[in-house]
Formats: sequence, C-alpha cells, structure tokens
Amino acid sequence: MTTTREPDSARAAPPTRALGPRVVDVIFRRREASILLVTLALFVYFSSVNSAFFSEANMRVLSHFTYPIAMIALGQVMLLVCGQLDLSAGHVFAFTPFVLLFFIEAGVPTAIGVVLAVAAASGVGLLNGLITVKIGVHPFITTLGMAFVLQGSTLIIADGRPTTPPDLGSVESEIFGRFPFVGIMWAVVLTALMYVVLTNTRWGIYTFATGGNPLGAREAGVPIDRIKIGNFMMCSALAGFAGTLEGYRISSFDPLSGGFTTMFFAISAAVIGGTALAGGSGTIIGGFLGALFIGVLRDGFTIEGISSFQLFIYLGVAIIISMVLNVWLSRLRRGAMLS
Amino acid sequence: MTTTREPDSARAAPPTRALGPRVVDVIFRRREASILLVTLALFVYFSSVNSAFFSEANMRVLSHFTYPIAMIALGQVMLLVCGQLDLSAGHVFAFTPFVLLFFIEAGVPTAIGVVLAVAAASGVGLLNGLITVKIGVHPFITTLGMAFVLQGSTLIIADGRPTTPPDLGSVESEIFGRFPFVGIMWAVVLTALMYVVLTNTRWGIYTFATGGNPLGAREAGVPIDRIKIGNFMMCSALAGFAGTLEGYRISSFDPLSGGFTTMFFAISAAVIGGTALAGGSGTIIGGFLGALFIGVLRDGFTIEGISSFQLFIYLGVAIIISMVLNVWLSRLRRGAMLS
Amino acid sequence: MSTDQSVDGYAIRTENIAKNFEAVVALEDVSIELQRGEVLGLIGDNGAGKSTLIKILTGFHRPDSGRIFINGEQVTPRSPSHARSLGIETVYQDLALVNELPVYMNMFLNKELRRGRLPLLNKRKMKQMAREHLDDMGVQLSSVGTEVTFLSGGQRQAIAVARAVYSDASIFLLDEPLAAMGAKESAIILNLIRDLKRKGDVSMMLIAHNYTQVVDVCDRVCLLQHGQITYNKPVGETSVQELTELVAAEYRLGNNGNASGK
Amino acid sequence: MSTDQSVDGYAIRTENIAKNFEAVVALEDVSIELQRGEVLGLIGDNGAGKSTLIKILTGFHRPDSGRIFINGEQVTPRSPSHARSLGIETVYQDLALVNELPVYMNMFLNKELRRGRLPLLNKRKMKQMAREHLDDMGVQLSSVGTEVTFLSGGQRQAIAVARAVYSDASIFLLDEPLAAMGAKESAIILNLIRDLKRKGDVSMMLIAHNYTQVVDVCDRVCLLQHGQITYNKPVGETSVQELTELVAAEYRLGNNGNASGK
Amino acid sequence: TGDDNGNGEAADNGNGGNGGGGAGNFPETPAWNFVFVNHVTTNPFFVPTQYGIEDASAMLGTEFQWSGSETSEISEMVDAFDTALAGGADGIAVSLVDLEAFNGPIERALSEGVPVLSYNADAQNQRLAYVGQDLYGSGYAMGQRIVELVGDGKVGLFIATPGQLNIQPRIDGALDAIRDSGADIDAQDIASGAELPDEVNAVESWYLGNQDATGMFAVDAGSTQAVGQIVEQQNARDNNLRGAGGYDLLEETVRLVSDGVLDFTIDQQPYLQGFLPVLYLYLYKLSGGVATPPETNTGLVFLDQDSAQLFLETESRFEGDSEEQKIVEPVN
Ligand SMILES: Nc1ncnc2c1ncn2[C@@H]1O[C@H](COP(=O)(O)OP(=O)(O)OP(=O)(O)O)[C@@H](O)[C@H]1O
Ligand SMILES: Nc1ncnc2c1ncn2[C@@H]1O[C@H](COP(=O)(O)OP(=O)(O)OP(=O)(O)O)[C@@H](O)[C@H]1O
Ligand SMILES: [Mg+2]
Ligand SMILES: [Mg+2]
Repeated sequence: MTTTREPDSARAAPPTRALGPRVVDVIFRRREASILLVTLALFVYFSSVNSAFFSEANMRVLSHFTYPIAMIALGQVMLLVCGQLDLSAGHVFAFTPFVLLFFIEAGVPTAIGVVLAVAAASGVGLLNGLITVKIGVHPFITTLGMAFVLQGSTLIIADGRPTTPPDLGSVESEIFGRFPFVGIMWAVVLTALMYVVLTNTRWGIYTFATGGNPLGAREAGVPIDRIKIGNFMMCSALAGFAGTLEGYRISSFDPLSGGFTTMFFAISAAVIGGTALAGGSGTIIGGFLGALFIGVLRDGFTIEGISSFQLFIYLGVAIIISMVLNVWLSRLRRGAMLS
Repeated sequence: MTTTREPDSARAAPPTRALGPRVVDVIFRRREASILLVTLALFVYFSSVNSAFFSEANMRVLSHFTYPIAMIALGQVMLLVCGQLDLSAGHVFAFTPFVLLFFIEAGVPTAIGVVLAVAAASGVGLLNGLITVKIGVHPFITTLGMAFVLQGSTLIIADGRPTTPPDLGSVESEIFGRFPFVGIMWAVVLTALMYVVLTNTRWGIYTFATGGNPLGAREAGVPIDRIKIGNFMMCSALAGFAGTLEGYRISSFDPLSGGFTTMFFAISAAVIGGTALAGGSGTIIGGFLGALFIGVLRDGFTIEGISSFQLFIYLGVAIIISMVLNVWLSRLRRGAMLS
Repeated sequence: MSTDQSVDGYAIRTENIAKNFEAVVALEDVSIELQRGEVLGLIGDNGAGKSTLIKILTGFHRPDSGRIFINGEQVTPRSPSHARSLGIETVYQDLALVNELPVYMNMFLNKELRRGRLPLLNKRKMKQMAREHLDDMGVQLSSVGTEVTFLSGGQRQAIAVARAVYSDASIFLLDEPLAAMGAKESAIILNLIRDLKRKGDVSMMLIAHNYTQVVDVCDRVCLLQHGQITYNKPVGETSVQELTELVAAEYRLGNNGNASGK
Repeated sequence: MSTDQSVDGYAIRTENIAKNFEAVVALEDVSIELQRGEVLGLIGDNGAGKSTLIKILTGFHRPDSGRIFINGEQVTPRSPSHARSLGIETVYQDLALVNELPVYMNMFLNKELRRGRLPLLNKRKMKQMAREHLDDMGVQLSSVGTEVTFLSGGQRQAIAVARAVYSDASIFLLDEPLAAMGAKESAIILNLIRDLKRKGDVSMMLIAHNYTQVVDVCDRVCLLQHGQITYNKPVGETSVQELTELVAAEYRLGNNGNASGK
Repeated sequence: TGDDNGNGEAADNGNGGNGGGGAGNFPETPAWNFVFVNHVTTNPFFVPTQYGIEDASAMLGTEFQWSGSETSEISEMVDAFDTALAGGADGIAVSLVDLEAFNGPIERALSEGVPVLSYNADAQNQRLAYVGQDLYGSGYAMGQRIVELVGDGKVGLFIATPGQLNIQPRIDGALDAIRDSGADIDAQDIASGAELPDEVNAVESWYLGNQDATGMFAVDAGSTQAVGQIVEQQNARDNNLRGAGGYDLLEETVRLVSDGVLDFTIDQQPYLQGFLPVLYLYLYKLSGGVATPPETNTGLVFLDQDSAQLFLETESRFEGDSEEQKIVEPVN
C-alpha cells in the first residue's frame, strides 16, 4: 500500500482559506451536507413558487411543522444508533401533557410540573428499556404494547376530548410553547446538546458501539444494557417535552395528538437524515434536518394550495426524488473530497 | 472440546415414539413453538371467558381478522429477512382492488383481472426494489414515498369513497374472498408455499444470506440485488392479493382500507413471530402465527365487549405480557431440548 | 507448463492493475502471473493490498485500470458469480459466512445441492457431505446443523475453506486460509492443497503470513510492496530466512520514513 | 516468583472450571495457573475451548462450575468491566471492534480520554496517541479517523492489540493476537510483549497456533484437550517439534475416533 | 377526472354569468382562494362536502383548497390553518373540533381581514358563523331514538376511532341521552377500527359475544355500514335485535336502510356544509363584510326506509355517490 497520509488534523482546520469558504468547506465535509442541500433546494423552490413561503408568518408555521418531529427524532436517533427503536414516542407525546395537567391541578407550579411530567415520561422510557433489555422482548413489541397502553390511558384521563391548559396566560406557558418560535428554539438547543452527547461523550461512543457490534461492545466492557435503557429514557423524555410544548402552543392538550403518525414522521426524519435502522450509525444533526425536510415539504405543498388527495402524491414523489438526489449528492461529495 | 455429537438426523425422526407424542415433539423443537403456545393459551382463555368465542361463526370472524395481516406478514418476513422492509404494503392492499376494478370495467374476466391486478401490484414492488437497490435509497424512504403516492392515487381513482365490486354474485368473487373461510384458506396455502420457498429453496438461503451478511453474500456470489427486488415484488403481490380478497369479502373496495395501520400490524406479526428487524433471521410460520396472535387478541377483547378506551390498554398489556411469556417459554424450550 | 486450452499457459495474468479507495492507494501497478498447475505464494505487509488484489480477481472490486487475463483470455470479472463461472473459487479473508445459517448451508452457499430436478434443496445430502468434509479436515464440530455464529475461530475458517476447496474449480484464491487454524488442522489442509495440486490442472494463489507454510507448499513467492510486485522467485531459490529478512528490511526503511514523517 | 501482593503468587488460578453450551461441552474440568510475571502459552485444537476459557476469565461468560482466583483472591468476574477493574486486559479473537467507529475511538473504547474534568472526549489526544501506537507497531494506516469497516485484516487486529497492550493492566489475555499480522508486525508485537514482561509484574496468557512464536516468547506452555489441561511444561523443556507431535498424535487418535463414529 | 377535488381549477370553466363580468350579475372579482381546514380529510363523509365546495367555487369563480388532518390531530389542523393564513388565503372555513386551539389563529385571521367560518363542528369563539349540525346534539337525538326503538336491554354503540373529534361527541351525546332517559339500557361503547374491514370484523365479533343485544348503532359511516351488514348476515332481527342504525349515506348503508335492515341513518347535508361556506365567504368579501354570514343549521334528518328509497334510486353529487352533474328527478 502506498499511503498518501492525510494529516489527521486536516478535517479540523484547512490552513489557508478565508472564513466564508472555510465554513462552506466544513459544512461540505460533513455527512449531513447532502440532506442540507436538498432541503435548501426545496426551500428555494417553494420561495420562488409562492412569495408567501418565505414570510415571517410562514416561517413560524414551518417551525411548528418542524420542532415536534425534530425533538422526537433526536431521541429516535439515539435509540436507532444503539439498535433499538421506540414506537410509543408519539403516545408519550400525547400522554405527558395530561400528567402535567394532573400536577397543575394538584397545585404544583407549572415549571416544576413540567419537570415532573418529563420525568414521568422518562419513567415510561425506563419501563420500555427494562422490559426490552432485562427480559429480552423485542423493542418493537415492547414499545408497541406501551403505545397502546398509553393511548388508552390518555383517552381515559382526558375523557376522550381535548382539554385547555389551565394556565394559558402564565410566563411558563409562554416559555413552554406559546411564545413565537420558542418551540424551534427549544429544538435547536436540544439538538445542539444531543449532538455533543452523541459525538463528544463516552455515552455517545457507547451508543454507537452498542448498536454497531453489541457482542464486541460487551467484550470491550461497554455497559450495553445501561446505554439502551438510558436512551429509551431520553427518547421518552424528549417526546414528552415536545408534547408539552405542542399542547401549550395550540392551547389544547389533545389526547389524539402525536400517536403513531408523529412517531412515524420522527423515525422517517431520522432515516432521511442518514440514520440506519440496523444500528451503529446515525447523526443528530441529520435527524433535525430530516424533520426540517419533512416540515418544508408539508408546509410548502400546503401553502401552494395542493388539496389533500393530491398532496399525498406530491409528498410521495417529492420524498423519493429528493432522496434520490440526496444519494447522488453524497456520492458527488465523497468524490469531490478526494480531489 | 468433548463432543457429544448429536446425530444430524435426530431432528428429522426420533426413532421410538408413537405418532401423537412425535408430532408434539416435532412442534416443540421448532422455534415457533413458543408463540404457538402463547396463542393457544390466549385461545383457551377467551374460550373459557366467553362461550361464543369458540363458535363456528366467531372462528370465521377470527379468520377475517387474521388472514389479511398474515398474508402481508409473509411478504414482510421475506423482506425483513433480507434486510429490507415495505411501508407501502398496506397501500398496495388498498390500491390493487381498484386496478382490478379498472380491468373488470374494461371487460376483462375477473380471474384474469385478478392475475393482472396482482401483477400490477408486484410492479409496484419492482419499482420499490429498483429505487432501493439500484439507486441506493433506504427502503424505509422508498416505500414511505411509494405509500403516499399510492394513497393519493387510490383516493383519486376511487373518488374518495368505497365502491361496491361489480361482480359480487360470480364464482370468482366467491373464490376471491366471499366464500366462508376462503380467505384464511388462501393464507394457509400461501404460508405453506412461502415456507417452502424460505426454508427449502436457494431463493430462501439467499434471502437469509442477503440479510445476514450482505458483504459476505456478495463475496460468495449471491445475487443480492435480485434477491431484494424479488422479495419486494413478492411482498407487494401478496399485499395486493390480500386487498382483493378483503374487498370481495366485505363487498366494498375501500380506498381507506389497509394503509399504514395494516402494514404496521403485518410487521408486528412478523416480529412477534420471531423475525428480526435487522435482517438475517425470521420464520414464515412465525409470521402467520403472529398474525393469528394479533387476530385472537382483537377478536377476543371485542367479543368480551371491552369498551373502546379500555380496549387499547387491554391490548397493550396483553401484548407485553404474552411476549414476556413467549421469551420465557422459548428459554424453557431450549433448556428442555438439552435434556 | 500443463497442456491445456489456455493460450499463454497462465491461469491468471494481470497487467498494471491499479486500485484506489478514495485517498488510499491500495494497488498502484500490479502485474502478476499465476501459471497453470502452480501454487503461488503472495506475501506482504498488513495493508499491502493482497486482499484487494484477490477481490479484484473475483470481481468483488473493479480495478481502476489495468488488464486481467484468465486462462489466456482478457476478461475483467464482473462479480463473484462471474468469476466462479470462469472456474475461480475463493476463500476470502473475512470468510464470507452467514452467521444465521447453519454450518452445512454456509458450506454449500451458492452451490446448493438440489433434489434431482426439483428446485428444492437436498438438505440431507448437504449435511452428510458437510460432515464428511469437516472430518476430512480433522475439524471437530458437534452438529453441522448449528448456526455458525458461535463457532470457534478455527471452526468458522474450516467451513470457508471447505466451501472453496471441495469444488471442481481450476483456480483457487486462498486469502490467509490458515490464519485461525490449529497446527494439526493446518497440516491437514496443506496436505489437501498438495493433493489438489498433484491431481494437476489446478492453480492456486495463497496468501499467508507464515513463511514456513509458504515455503512448504508453494512453488513460487511474490512480494507485494508499495502497491507493486517487488519480488518474484521460485521457492527453491529462497528460504524462510530470506523472506523474513526482506520484509524486515522494508520495515526498517518504512519505520524511518514514518519517523521522519511525524 | 515476583514479590507482589498476591497471596499465592498466581496472577490467575482456576480450579475445575466447566462450561457447556447447550449440548456442547466446551470445558470439562480446567485447572490452570498463570504465575505473576509469566507468559503462558495456551495451545490446543480448533474448538478445544481456549477462547471459552479466556471469555470466562474476562467475565464475558459465566462458568457452570469451578473457582477462579485472581491475584490470590477468589472472584468470578461478573463482566468485562469487572475483569478490567481487576487489572485484566484482553485481546479477543473476534477483536471486539465497532465497524462504524473510527480507528482511534476503537483503540480507546472504554478507556476514552477526557478533556480534563469535563465529560467531553479529548479527540485530539486520542488521535495523536492512536497514531503513535500504530507507528510503534509498524502498522501503516492512512488516517486514524477512518472507520474500521474496510481496513485490512491485519490493520484491524493491530487496533485490537493496541487497545489491550497500551494500558497499565497487570494481566493480559491475548487470544491469537497475531493470527492476521504480517511477519514484520508480528515480530514487533512479540518484542512489545517481551518489553512488557521485562518491565515486570505483568502476566500474560497467549493463545497461538504458531508454535514457533509460542516457544519464542512464552515461559510455559499448556495444552487444552478434551476440555482439560493435558500438558503443562516450561518452554525450556519442550520444542516446536514436540508440541507439533503432541497435537498430531491427538489427531491420529481423534481421527480414528471419528472414523469409528461414522 | 381533473376536477374532483383539485385546487379550484374548475373556476376556469365555471364562469356561467355575464352581468358584471363576474358570476351572475356580480362584478368581476379576483379569484379568491378559500381554504377548508378539515379534521378527517380523506373521510368519505366529506366527499359531497368537497363537491359542494367545488360547485360553489365554479359558480363564483373562486378557488379552494382542502387541507387539514387525516386523523383529527389538532396541531396538524392548526398548522394547516396557519399555513393558509401565511399563504394569503382570502377566507377560511374550519371544522372546529377543539374548543380553544383555534381561538388564537382565528383572532389573527380576523385581524388581518380574513373571514373565518366554522363548518361541521363548532366552538363558541370569534368565528363569523357556523354551518352544520351540532355533533353532540345529533348524537343526543340518536340516543333518544335508540331509547324509542329498543326500550331496554344490551346495546352496542360502535365508534371507529375513539377520541376522534368528529365522532366522539356523537357517542357521548348518545350515551348521555340514554342515561338521561332512565331506560334500562346497558350501552357498551366499542372501538371498531379505522377501516371498513376491521369495522365489519369488530361488529360481527361483538355481536357473536352478545347475541342478547337489543340494539346496535354506530356513530361513523364505516361502522354504520358494518352494523347493517352484520345485522343482515346474522339475521339478528330474528334474534333479540329491535333496533339498528347510524350515520351517513354510504351506498351500502342506504341500501340496508331501504331494505329495512337498519332503522335509520342520520343525514346532515354534507353537500351544503361545503357549498354554503363558500357562498358566505364570497358574499362577505364582496360586501366588504356587510353581508355577515348567518348561523346555519344544516339539519338533522333521520333517513328511514321510505325516504331511503329516494336516495337509493338516485346517484348524485349531493349524496356523494356520483360526480356527475345532472338534474336529479324526484322519484315520486
Ligand atoms: N473497501 C475499502 N475501502 C477503503 N479502503 C480499503 C478498502 N479495502 C481495503 N482498503 C484499504 O486498502 C489497503 C489494502 O488493504 P488489503 O485488505 O488489500 O490489505 P492486505 O494486504 O490484505 O492486508 P492484510 O495482510 O492485513 O490482510 C488498506 O490500507 C486498507 O485499509
Ligand atoms: N456462545 C457459544 N454458544 C455455543 N457454542 C459455543 C459458544 N462459544 C463456543 N462454542 C463452542 O464451544 C467450543 C469451544 O469453542 P472455543 O471458541 O473456545 O474454541 P477455541 O479453542 O478458541 O478454538 P479456535 O482455536 O478455533 O479459536 C466449540 O465447539 C464452539 O463451537
Ligand atoms: Mg488481507
Ligand atoms: Mg478461539
């Protein structure tokens, strides 16, 4: 082998470039570059077709389409990377606001109530994790069962109809969803946090190892059970928090919100962002971008005035074409990085 | 190593037993034994709780709950074993009857129409396969996009409402769904067929190899692309045929039938039956039993008259408990096989 | 040289093969010949590109440039199946086993036995033959029906070797087929290789890091260095000593290079 | 014998270890001692149970019965982490690499370097040290940032070896650490082993099928057969010849057994 | 069939009038875009609604969009509403299946001068008017009819998707009416599933376990058809069954009513729920807000064996079983 040894620091700092091109370069080198480009292209397309698309009002709508999916996607990425998945995330999303409601009605201040409700949500994750890891039930089945249990419980607690949050006027209700763009801000902050966790901490490495080679990880002393359980908890906590934000935003705790649809969109976002279903590989930023991609499509076609029957066809075709483009772009990118 | 060499033929024919115990023994040695036992246990439970459960009439209902899920599950097992999956199967299920309708209205005899419609369905699978395999889009995304396209197309073709099949009285309509128990008979026949394909043909071995070790399979000369595409086609064809049977059975081609729910149940059936999502392992009979398990649960709780909100909780809890039992039984079984 | 259909007497001949993996130059310019009836030892450092060369010959990788002649005919294998149809059997370094399949199915992967003309597998026959092959190789294994996941390293390798060796191919490419084999099992397999050779008309390329084995069984040795063949001698004209020296020299050079590169 | 805290002078001592995998008896009754400061060679046929013994000592498997003493204390490792906390480092035969992670993360798996007290990884330091280790081992590799999936067999093994060897453990269990290594790289690693030994207070168990290497670097050799230790001699009292004979004898016996069993 | 539910392209060929250059003798108006936000966009119940929208749009030269949620998910509807607003819709009709969630968006729309109506489902808020039927009220009326028909005994009430807001209030209303009547009725609410096949299975399976049932009713289109089919198949009327019925005008349902298998099905003029809002929004825009839309009750019609005849023998856009435009001749 003749080695053209690439200095290992090359990635971090190409020496002789101005800031602008350098930023472009750094972005281009990342795996998420292609899905970012595809999303940007869609963005430009919709803006050019309908001037209202790139208005502040619609950016707010776009953020609403994006942030709940993005936040659940973060958790699903962690789980998928370690070889698990959570079908109950969408139902935790619907369930958690009612836990909060319970606390608020018991006189707990909202802020503390949110913390407790999110803790309760992560308790669901703990249960998912324990049943999956300790007993050995496939996560698909554990979380499917859990989803049904939560769905029934939520409907019973809510009496089958949406409830208006009791403290709509409060500062907390603003912070937890009502203030414009606050949802997406939470999502961005959490994305940054999870990004660091997955790429720059032991937990992240162990998550990859657990999904990539469970046997090898065990041999190397990675506590794979704890990693899986922890990620189940994180996923549920994120989903629960997202549900709370969403409940405040629309002034309605809705027992039918979330559900399998939202879970499904979140897993799609993760996969679109480049996370494998088989475990061992995935990116947090990709998950966020995947959610944004889905948001742009849904928002864009709706604002274009596509009616619902056609909307499905537009969505389907756009997804496939975009992802073909995505594959093609990432090949191009890898080719270009050679030279 | 001290080898207690087990004669390789031991599995096939234990020498000194009467037929009855021998059958039990053969069943017990199979991987699917535990889920079979769990399903039987549920069966006994529901029969004892409500005498109407084990009536001929309800067996027919049970068969209706089971056969469409079972048939789609067969295809999903093939796909999952080779490391793929098909989110569009439920929408092929809804779409295919309308293709048939088109042919019938064009004057094609029903029997030929069914063949053509199923061929059209497998065309959808071909497309799924080509996009996934040749372009390299993740099957999750390809089939998600395809699902949306089909949903929109079906709704448009159907004008958004169910249609009554035009040839309800015909012999064909009886064979293709209306005759009592004909659906489950089709499902059983197809299960037997697919069982042979997966376990006793090259195609089956290659399917395992493609999912278990794609790189190794390629090295060994397995045509993994063709295997994947073929299984996509099979899955779509099975789903399309199931949709046709279902349309005739309920005297209504319904554009909203199938969909993600049915697909989801089918994948659940596959996983409950012991098929891994990660590829490389799975059983056809398990897929069928998984569908039966789901059918028994849904039918049993409905016949018991569990009210709507609680139903979800019962379902969820029953799924989790049964699967815990399943894990425990299969450990027991493996332990017992030692002695 | 054997009296066969090949025009030039070579089972395999390559001209100026090059192969890059993104920034890594695996092969720069490899021209190598495998004569009919010969066992050729291919040696070289870790990461020298030996396995890459094999994978190009089996159609698993496509060369970036260069020409390949098989039995005198210019042909670039398109896929492992294609290579097999040209009479090439391979033991890959990674063994190419499917963990989820039982031993006997792995051994007969892509050359399954059928029941007469039916498209059904003849499992009984495959099991029986798998058992025989393993016994021949001196490898103990409780049941050929077990999945290969948990087999020992040597047992796994034996399956891969049996898959290739018990076939009627005319060219064998063996990529470190003895790496995990016990001393006894290695000896048996080396004997098998000698037997095959004795039958004639069979050519082999053997990659190994154990030069004793190389000198023991090969007719000729090639050294792959810097993406090129830098040494090519009949075994009679060399020795374990010389080969070891050769590689060590390279090390001292390479090490200096590394040191200065730091 | 070294002057250490261990009560009985043994780094590891096992008594009557047995382990079955369903119908397979992997270990029947293994009593073995690893003295402090000693390099013990463990040899045996494929499937003899060598790796199983190692995995029991690292807590990956639990023994069915028998007792384990580590540094004189009776303790059955609960998990690989537990074993590590007892000062045991291991190179597993399957390498325990995560394909999707880059070289340097694999090398530091479960002993990641942090940035001071922060829970953040010090990637720069890990990369730099990974590079140094590879250079020390004479293994060429273009970038320590590449994923390990596509590395050559020897490159992969080098990472696993580096992971274990460059640590401050006192007991090393090396399961065929040289199987895929080139002649040159093997020589370097054997030197590393000698260096470690020279530093004292380090004990090693080395599994290898290459008896030249065993005789070269070990102080004592044990043979594992029929799930028991059937041979145990200082290296000075044996030779490559004798070891080979030993195993071959077993083969002739075993083969007969097989033949009659057919 | 390009004009079935497209985004109002029908406007091009629907320009019937000549007066002021616009429709009829209206002045020429811009192609106003009216957005309908729905909670179950693919539900066959709303096919005639979409025809109504299409026809009114063609008549008036306006455009429309049919959007919302497939599964009555409120946040999705709110997003669709906000998108419409951001996209410059000229008027919005929304099925107010949530009491609070749309208050903010509606206020915002009104303050931007975009008129908002509610249709099919209502909440007391700023919206200009409601066109449709009271869901809970219709359920309550059905409950009273159930008591009348059945008197006492075990009654199954089927609901496709529990909690879904276009149907849950109906079942709540029915249960309340039964309770309020004081009749000795054991009413069980049963989930039947989102799709017709599931609904048929569930209804049959419940009936098999409860053959002493005196009544079977459903609150959504699919389950109603399923109830009819099972009552027919099982000859339940020869058993203990005294009453069966439900909602909406699926082809099969109408046949079952006309055959006397079902006692009734409730019709609520879905066509008008699409047609009228377009008209109201148009007039509002045209009049600069002077022509304030009126509250409109589209009625609660119990279709029985006699009246079903009419529906059975005709197919029309008003019932949603034909897209053909024609004058429907009365049967008698
Ligand atoms: N698919 C691939 N993608 C990227 N790099 C690769 C790929 N395959 C091989 N390489 C690189 O090419 C070089 C040659 O690898 P190869 O496996 O041919 O070495 P080798 O001579 O077989 O080594 P060993 O003796 O260790 O098996 C190595 O540096 C390896 O990392
Ligand atoms: N997890 C397991 N499940 C079932 N059988 C196993 C398992 N691990 C090992 N075995 C069996 O136990 C026996 C001993 O295997 P082991 O890996 O210890 O052999 P080894 O001495 O390391 O052989 P090699 O030299 O080939 O590496 C083999 O027959 C193997 O098939
Ligand atoms: Mg190699
Ligand atoms: Mg071993």
